[in-house]
Amino acid sequence: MASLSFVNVCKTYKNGLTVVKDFNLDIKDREFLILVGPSGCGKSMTLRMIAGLEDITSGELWIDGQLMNMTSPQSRDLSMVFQSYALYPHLTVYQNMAFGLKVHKVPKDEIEKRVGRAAEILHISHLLDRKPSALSGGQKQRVAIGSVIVRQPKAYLMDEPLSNLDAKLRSQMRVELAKIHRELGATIIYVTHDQVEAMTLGTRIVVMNSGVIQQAASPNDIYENPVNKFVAGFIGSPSMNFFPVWVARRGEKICLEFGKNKLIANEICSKRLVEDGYVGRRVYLGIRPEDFHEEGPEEQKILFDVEMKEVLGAEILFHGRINREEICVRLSPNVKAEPGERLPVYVDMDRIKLFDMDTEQNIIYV
Amino acid sequence: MASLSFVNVCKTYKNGLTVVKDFNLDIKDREFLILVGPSGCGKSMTLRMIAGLEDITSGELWIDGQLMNMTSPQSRDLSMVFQSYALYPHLTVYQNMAFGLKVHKVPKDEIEKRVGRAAEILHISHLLDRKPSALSGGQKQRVAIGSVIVRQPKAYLMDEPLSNLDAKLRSQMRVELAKIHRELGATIIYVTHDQVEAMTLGTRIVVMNSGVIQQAASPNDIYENPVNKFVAGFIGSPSMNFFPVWVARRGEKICLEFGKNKLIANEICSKRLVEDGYVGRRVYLGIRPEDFHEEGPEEQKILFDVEMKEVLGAEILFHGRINREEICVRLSPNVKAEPGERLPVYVDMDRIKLFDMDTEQNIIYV
Amino acid sequence: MDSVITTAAKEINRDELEKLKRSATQKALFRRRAGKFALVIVNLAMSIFVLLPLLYAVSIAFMPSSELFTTEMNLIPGNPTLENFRQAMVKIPLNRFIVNSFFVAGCITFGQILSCSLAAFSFSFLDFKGKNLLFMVVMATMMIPGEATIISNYLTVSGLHWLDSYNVLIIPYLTSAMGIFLFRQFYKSFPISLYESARIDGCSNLRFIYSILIPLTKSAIGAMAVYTFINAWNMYMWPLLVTGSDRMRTVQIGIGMLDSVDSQSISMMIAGVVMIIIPSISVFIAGQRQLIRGMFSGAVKG
Amino acid sequence: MNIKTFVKKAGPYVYMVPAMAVFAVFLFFPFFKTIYLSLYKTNKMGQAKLYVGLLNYADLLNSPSFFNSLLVTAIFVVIVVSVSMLLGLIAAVLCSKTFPGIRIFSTAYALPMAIASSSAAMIFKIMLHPSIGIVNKILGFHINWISDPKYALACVALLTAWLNSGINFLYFSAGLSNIDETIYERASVDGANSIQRFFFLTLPGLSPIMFYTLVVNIIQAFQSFGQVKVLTQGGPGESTNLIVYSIYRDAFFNYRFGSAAAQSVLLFLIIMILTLCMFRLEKKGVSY
Amino acid sequence: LSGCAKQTGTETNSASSPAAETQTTAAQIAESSDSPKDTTITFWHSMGGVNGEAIDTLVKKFNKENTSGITVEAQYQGSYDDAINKLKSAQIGNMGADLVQIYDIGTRFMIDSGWVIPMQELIDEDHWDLTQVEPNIAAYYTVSGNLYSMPFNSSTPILYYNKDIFTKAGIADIPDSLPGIERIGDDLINKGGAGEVISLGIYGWFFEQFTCKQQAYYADNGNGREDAATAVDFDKNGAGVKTLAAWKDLSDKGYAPNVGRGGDAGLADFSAGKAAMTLGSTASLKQILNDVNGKFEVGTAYFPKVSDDDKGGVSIGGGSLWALNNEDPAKQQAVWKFVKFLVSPESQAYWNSQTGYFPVTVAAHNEAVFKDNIAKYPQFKTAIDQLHDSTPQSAGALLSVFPEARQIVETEIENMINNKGTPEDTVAKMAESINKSIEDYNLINN
Ligand SMILES: Nc1ncnc2c1ncn2[C@@H]1O[C@H](COP(=O)(O)OP(=O)(O)OP(=O)(O)O)[C@@H](O)[C@H]1O
Ligand SMILES: Nc1ncnc2c1ncn2[C@@H]1O[C@H](COP(=O)(O)OP(=O)(O)OP(=O)(O)O)[C@@H](O)[C@H]1O
Ligand SMILES: [Mg+2]
Ligand SMILES: [Mg+2]
Repeated sequence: MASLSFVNVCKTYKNGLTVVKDFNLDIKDREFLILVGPSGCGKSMTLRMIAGLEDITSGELWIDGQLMNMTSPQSRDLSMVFQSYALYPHLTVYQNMAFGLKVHKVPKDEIEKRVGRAAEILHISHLLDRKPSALSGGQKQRVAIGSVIVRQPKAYLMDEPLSNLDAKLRSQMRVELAKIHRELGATIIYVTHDQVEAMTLGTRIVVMNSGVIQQAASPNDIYENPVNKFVAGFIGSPSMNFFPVWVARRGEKICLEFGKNKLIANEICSKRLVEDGYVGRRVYLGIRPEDFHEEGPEEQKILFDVEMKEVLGAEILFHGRINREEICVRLSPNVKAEPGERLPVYVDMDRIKLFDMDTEQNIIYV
Repeated sequence: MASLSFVNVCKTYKNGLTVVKDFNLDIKDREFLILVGPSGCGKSMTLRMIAGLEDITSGELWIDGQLMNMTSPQSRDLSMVFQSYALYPHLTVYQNMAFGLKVHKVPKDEIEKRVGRAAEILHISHLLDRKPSALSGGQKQRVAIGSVIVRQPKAYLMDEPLSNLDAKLRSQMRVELAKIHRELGATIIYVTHDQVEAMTLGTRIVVMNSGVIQQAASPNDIYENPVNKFVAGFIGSPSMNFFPVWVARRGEKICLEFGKNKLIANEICSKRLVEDGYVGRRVYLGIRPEDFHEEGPEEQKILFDVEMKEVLGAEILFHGRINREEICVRLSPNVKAEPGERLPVYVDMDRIKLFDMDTEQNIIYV
Repeated sequence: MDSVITTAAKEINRDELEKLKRSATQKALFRRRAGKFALVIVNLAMSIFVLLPLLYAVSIAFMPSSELFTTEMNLIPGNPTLENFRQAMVKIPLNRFIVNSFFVAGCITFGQILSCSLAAFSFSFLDFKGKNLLFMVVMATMMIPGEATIISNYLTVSGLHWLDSYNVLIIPYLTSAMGIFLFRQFYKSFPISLYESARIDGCSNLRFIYSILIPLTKSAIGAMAVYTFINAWNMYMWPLLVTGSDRMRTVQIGIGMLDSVDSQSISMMIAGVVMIIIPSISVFIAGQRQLIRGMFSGAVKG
Repeated sequence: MNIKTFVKKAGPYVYMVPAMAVFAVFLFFPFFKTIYLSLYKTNKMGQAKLYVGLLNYADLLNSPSFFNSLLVTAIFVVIVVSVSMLLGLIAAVLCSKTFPGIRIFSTAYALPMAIASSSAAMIFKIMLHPSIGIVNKILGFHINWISDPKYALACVALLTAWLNSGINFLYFSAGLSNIDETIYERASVDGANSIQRFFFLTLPGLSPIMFYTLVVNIIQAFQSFGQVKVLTQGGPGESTNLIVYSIYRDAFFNYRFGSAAAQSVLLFLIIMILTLCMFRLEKKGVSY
Repeated sequence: LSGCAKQTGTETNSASSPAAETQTTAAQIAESSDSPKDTTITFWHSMGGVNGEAIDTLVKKFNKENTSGITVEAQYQGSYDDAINKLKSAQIGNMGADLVQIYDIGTRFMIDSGWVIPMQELIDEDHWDLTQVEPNIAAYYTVSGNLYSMPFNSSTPILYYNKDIFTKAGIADIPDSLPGIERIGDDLINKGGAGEVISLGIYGWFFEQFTCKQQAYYADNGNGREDAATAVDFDKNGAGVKTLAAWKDLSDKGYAPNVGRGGDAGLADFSAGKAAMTLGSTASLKQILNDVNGKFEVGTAYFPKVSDDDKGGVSIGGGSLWALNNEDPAKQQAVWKFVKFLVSPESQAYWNSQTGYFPVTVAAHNEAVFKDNIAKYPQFKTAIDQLHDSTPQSAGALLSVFPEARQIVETEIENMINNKGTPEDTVAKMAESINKSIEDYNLINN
């Protein structure tokens, strides 16, 4: 398995468009790295550069201590699930999965064994003789995964490999991928839009935006300690609510005020705000939907107007407004509010985030 | 807009494979119908039959009171997002989106207006001059959605239209789709794997398995009252836990026993079990992960061995076993158990489901 | 779960509905069949139009020559005869010629497909300096009139002592700009991600060409192979110039040998023409399988 | 430059070696010789004898006969290319959907290419014969097709178009088979009827191959020759004296290799310029 | 004499004091008797179809019967044009034949080329009796008293007519001139029911024959026989205009519609029974009879004169055999032996019977095969008579650029028939173009 290292990697298109900017990242051996970011931010491009499918405009890419910028894809010994599957239309599912092994001159019975096993894992054993054109979308995607996991390359690159699978299969696949990672000690670089995948699978998450790395950290860290407003808003679903608030000193307490609502900051926050001179200025307050509770002390209460209610089985999402700011609140199904009502909710002040108005950096990031 | 009706529709492939079996469904005008089911169960095929891309082997398809089996796709006045996008590679994004309007001879400025609006909604205004080959996966998908929503056909067919979008964009798109549905009064038939989409968008959900409709009902109904074990297990993520249990009479109470665990059924359950003669027989007990609590009465307690812990930000998933049965429990982040520990959890007995051992039908389905 | 339609349907009685349904289906089926039928008719007309000269040639080949020289209508031979074919067979060693032609044309076809697909692969999948220039050079070769090079080429091959051998018939034709160009155009619409996928799978370029590219561009190769084969089959000037003996000669020269300056027997010549078309037709029919629709369907998303 | 970079840089050229080697020996070398010859007057054996500079070219550009050849060739090319491409395209579209007998029909459409141009010319010569020819008999005309300057060129051109339609059919069929089926599906759901699908999808989808066919057809039409030799020998008058035939005549009959070489070079230039123009157009008109 | 003739002269001189000559011959004979299996000679010909078959038979016969171990490899080299072109390239590229068959109009080119051994040398060496060869045929290939090549397949043009039509029209006298044809034209059409009077292919050879018929020269320098021609003569001596005027007359009156270019262009109309007459080579006789297949009776007559008082004859066409100088005396001897065999009465009689070409040796007339053939095809008698009635003076022109000249003549006649000019203009244009070619040719090649 392999470690990878990006040094100032940039990718610019002929038309001057820069898709990946100044990318610096070390990926350790056996890491399960998750790449996330909004659609079009350059995730696939990054994978493609690692694979050698795109020339690196500037910067260096090292794999296992070797400079790889000029190495051809087939000499890199990687393996990739394409976002677009890229199955060979003239080969059967079996042949598709066996192709990479055949190219590497793996003996026939070994191929058979590995493909058989992969097909079982992916529940596609009954499809082995079909051509891709006779498969459903999810089945194609599983074949694409299959042709990757049969191999044991230096690193696996996976571009949204589970996007077309149903929830159940997806969670099974998650388990299988985790197993592969554990058992083979594989280095995996994984692009996904699924928050659950990102949070559960990865040893580290890299959040990108417009080709720039925003934060690279463990899932928990990313969730608890987003480096800036973008990361905070991007990770977590439904995403964090942001309000511009005034930081005001009310007696001993530091208050966060917006409209008629006043929240009293906890100690750590207060300290930071005072130290960094935010008192009297406006900052962004970020509260995740699940950090609202039905009950709590009065000083954490805010009122909001319910506009819509989404019942999700285990919980209810209330969409509404506080002073024209849209807000989403996640409460337990016991709460019986209807659209049109004004609902009091209580903010878990230990879990709020605060961001600078201009730089959008997290103020209390530790 | 249109109403649709399937009467005994079957689809059999030349090789004898039946992909859709005896499909009976009425879709009312303005309905937002969600099709869900495991990968390969025939969802796309159903959409394709509606669109006229696949011949219906037997049965009838009515649209707005007219038999449509033999009508050619272009006369059906529908509009479809393909799972594989199916963008025209030689046209720009703008032209792709304008195509359907152009063939319907919509005036040029009207086309421009509608495409412009759709592009804005989908955040692809800056890509209008590109060819699909220069787009990222999610951007392609948005173009595919765009070329559908610019039109006002009898019904919209959408095959996993949001699968390659990030969570944030996806929730924005959800809102937009809901708006389109509301404003245009459109009939929408929508395939998805995303539980959230299914639960929030649809006025009705149809759960399919191997080409057969399992249940067609409102999202809430499907969640609360799954008709059988399959639906119960399929809807909800992480999915419901199932244990085979003995139904035993212990004094006045009806008990559900498995291993050393004993749960006392509530009144309704008990009544049904007794009436239907399940006492002394085995049934499946189904409990959703979120129906476990950290605290509760002793008679609802079961013990399970934690094997894995997934921290998802707002909650924690514990994976483990009760008597060799795998189980997944969703608890609040306050619970501080680690893998290897034995954790007591309390079952919300009002929310359990019971399924017949043989037919797998829900016993207390109302 | 009753909708408007089914309730409405229930109101009219079921028989009537069945009838309605059947008639609708029948109408649609009829329309479909009529469409197919029309297609066949149009095709029939078109193919007769295209084939007329050939059919007429076949008909002439069966005519005694006296029947040809008449001002009356003579579409179909009145007294069909095989004499013309027999004569043609007797006059020239056609078998040997056909074997030669087959061998030569086969080698040329194979060689061209190989060299052209390699070069076209490089032109469309790889990036290198001077690509456009080089491509223009290749294109330019197509524009050099054959008459302008034939004499020099003759001198070249005679200098190499290749005259009157298979070498001389085959080697100068082992590649063609047209083939390179054709393949390049086809590769343009080839889903690039398949190439990428193969490369990541550790596939070398050569392997990609033979296990992915060639199977997937069968239709282009089919067209090209048929064309090359038939062109090679139909070569006249060059084989005439560089071969001397009947051992090496090819079928077109055979046709020439049926043509005698002062006493042309047209029907016999046509019989010869018809006879040598037959092998080329068989090649075509064999190659036709490749022209299947929808090669790339379902390969990639988007 | 280290080895890896070198291999990466050299790789693309390696694939060209077989093709380029053959080109160099059998096309470029003789063509340069041709250019050389075009500056000379040659003796009856085609050997350069007398250096005349550009005189051969000057002679050509002053000769009405050469301009006649150009004009005739231009008309010929236009007829041949348009008719043969149209025939091929119609045939390919007719055969793009399966129906009973498709094999037979598609064989029929491709068949003209199986005939050598001179053989085809022989067949046409009989068919077009004013008194025994089947064409006059069927149509009831008494037209002297190939000896009448009004018709001769059209006849030769149509014969050539017929011959070329076979391969065009194959090219177009192959091109059709390369268009992804799903975009047709989407278009039909979008409400496009078959005519719209043809114009909006099929034609653009065919455009790379259409471009190829156009270029190749033009080049080939410029170079067709066997049929003229058999059918009209450039006559009546000079009404079918295509450039290549004129080159052939000068080189092989008239002992004027110099002039033939000059004509070859000019022909080359004409085709070259045309092709360059077409490649310019490709950038604009051809999708993908 | 031309420089080329001189050149060949010197070549022979170098080896030709009589003593030396006999020596060489002796040595050669010795050599060939030592190793009789040695010599293989290559014979290039342009005979396709029936004719090619006949050649193959003759060659096979020779290979079997000759005792000096000579093997002849006969190789078909395409049409006359193709063959001469191939010879050109082959001579540059040194892959040669030993004996080639070249058409009549290639004669001057071959003489000038310097590649050949004049047949006369071989004849002289062997003291072969040249008078065996039909003098009117030999005359064509004789320049300054030297026979350069051995005539082999010779023919003359004759007039073919449809006896049935003539009988129906009540015409007994077969016309012997173009005006004569014109006179009976209406009768043939109206009474005889002919579709056209004469199907007259536009063929340069006919034009040359019409010139011969007028006893006029086609080219200067004694028809190109005393020295290489420097210009055409038919424009100056009026023969061209006369011919074309008569031709155009026929065509204008609709008696001779345009049936296309080439020697065989007119045959189809005739064979189909549409045309009452046609002009064609004697060698076409068999095919015509075959094509007509008894639909009507075919008659033959002399090639028509241009005006009634012309006194000339016809010249021959076809091909002859040229020995190439490969500087190998053994091969030369073998070639000569083979040529002798080919022109032997026996071979010629066979040749004539198979192909319809004249027997070039007079003695062939005594062969039974020949007699049988004449009996079977009495029409052929006309051709023989016509040839005998002709004189060596009508031998016809030699011109280095003959192939081109023919093309020019045909093109211009075609133009004239299509009403693009008077006969005078036409002749002037012909002369101008041909003279220019001659000039060019002489400039470069001498
Ligand atoms: N040409 C074919 N021949 C045979 N079976 C086919 C063919 N095309 C599709 N199938 C099968 O039909 C079934 C239904 O396919 P469909 O595309 O409708 O699945 P789906 O429900 O959309 O699945 P997914 O969620 O994976 O897209 C699949 O099991 C597939 O394998
Ligand atoms: N050929 C091209 N020319 C110009 N820009 C391109 C080209 N190909 C891709 N891009 C742009 O590069 C950016 C990055 O693309 P990439 O495929 O890496 O996105 P992504 O992060 O994978 O997005 P998604 O989640 O939608 O797949 C996109 O904005 C895309 O529009
Ligand atoms: Mg991507
Ligand atoms: Mg699907």
